Amino acid sequence: MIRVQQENFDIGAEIEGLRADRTDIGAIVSFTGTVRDTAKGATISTMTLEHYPGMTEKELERIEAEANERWSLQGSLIIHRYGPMKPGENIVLVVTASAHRQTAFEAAEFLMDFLKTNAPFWKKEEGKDGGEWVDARESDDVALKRWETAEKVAE
Amino acid sequence: MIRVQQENFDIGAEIEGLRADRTDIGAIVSFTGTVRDTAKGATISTMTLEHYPGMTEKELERIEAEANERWSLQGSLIIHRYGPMKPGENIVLVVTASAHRQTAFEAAEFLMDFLKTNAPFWKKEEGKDGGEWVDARESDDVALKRWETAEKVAE
Amino acid sequence: MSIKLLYFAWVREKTGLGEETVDLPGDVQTVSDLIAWLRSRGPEYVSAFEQSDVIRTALDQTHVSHDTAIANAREIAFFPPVTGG
Amino acid sequence: MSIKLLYFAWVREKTGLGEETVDLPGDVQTVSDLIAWLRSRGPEYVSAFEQSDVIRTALDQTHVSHDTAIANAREIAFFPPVTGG
Repeated sequence: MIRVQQENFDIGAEIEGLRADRTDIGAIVSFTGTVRDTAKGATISTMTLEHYPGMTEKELERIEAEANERWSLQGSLIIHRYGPMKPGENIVLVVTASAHRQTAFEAAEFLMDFLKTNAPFWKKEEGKDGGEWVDARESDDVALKRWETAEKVAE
Repeated sequence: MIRVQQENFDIGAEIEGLRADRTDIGAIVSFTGTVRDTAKGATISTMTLEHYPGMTEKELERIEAEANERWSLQGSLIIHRYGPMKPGENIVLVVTASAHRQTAFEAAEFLMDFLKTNAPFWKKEEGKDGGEWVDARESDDVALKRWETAEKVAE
Repeated sequence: MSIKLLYFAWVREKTGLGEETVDLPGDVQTVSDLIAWLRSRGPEYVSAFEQSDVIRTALDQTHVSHDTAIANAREIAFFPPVTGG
Repeated sequence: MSIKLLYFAWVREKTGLGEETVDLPGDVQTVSDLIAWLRSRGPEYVSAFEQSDVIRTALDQTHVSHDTAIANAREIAFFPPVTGG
């Protein structure tokens, strides 16, 4: 399941929703991305996320489908917010549920690595010296590369 | 922080407690291990976790300290339950908070890999054919090995 | 051929537009051709597409490279490398 | 030397005891010596320590190998490979 929304989300409620009444799950991994109050030494007062409505949903669905092809998951969830946010607030949530922990961990990392490099979101950080668009991190491209040769994980 | 307890825990509340009022966190990873209703094809009605009071706490503290030496974490938490549990219930929770996602993911996996092979807990699965102690999984020893050569991650 | 163009993040700020609908000249076949044509339209486009190699493109909401043929696309978006998550 | 012995999981079920305090003979120097001595104490110990290589040991709540000297340990625990998490 994927959701793109302006409002905040409740991590605990989302996890409980995904696992509700299931007894075949052995491992649940959640990743939450949050707004940090500093960037390159400068203090950030607001982080604004712009996105591409329509394409965002398509990309997140594609990435989620790809993860479910590669791994045997009992459930998966991606929520990504847009609009202005304050330091400490949630930006993104990824949850994966599987029979075994390695599967849940790998799938969550895969979802984040692909989301970081493919989902059409752009961050602008605002501080006392005005706003600045965040540069893409080279380490995110490196993180993506490790999945290129990865085979589907056996259960 | 570590806790060993019989009662259940609330994943969302634990995550919120760890991050409370912090604005220097960029990534929070949680791992929850839960009771599955089947093992080797047999249906499980109850899973009972025995542990070694005193040593359990020492081992979890040692493992958590080791993770905090290897990675720069803004926070970490391990909660492990003992006693009888039903399928679908929580067994263990690990939460890590860091500035960057790779750090939080790696530290959470490290904590789980070490906990799985070092923390003195033993699972007994009970079904209609009586109870059986769970065998240690070879894959857990393999998972542990990858940390042997791992250097401290640069920030 | 009439087509919808979308601009995001600093590409949007530099062009001064979120979106526009344009009629493409017949010799604009690929994304690269389109970028070259856009740059001929004024200084704000020159500025937005100055470093065209860092600009990412989506054709009908799918990531494509600059040598992709536009063909019958209905919308084309230009934006910097994404930075969500 | 008086020492507390603890047994967990199926080691506990096989010995029939969670813990006991014993006086060790002077020639019991290492964990291996202790296991050999325990096996001489009755069929329930023979059964519990039958495959002594799978038995894990903690000396004063720290994992140790079977060739470790007992020295002045106050408690020694025997258990199968752990299966928590």
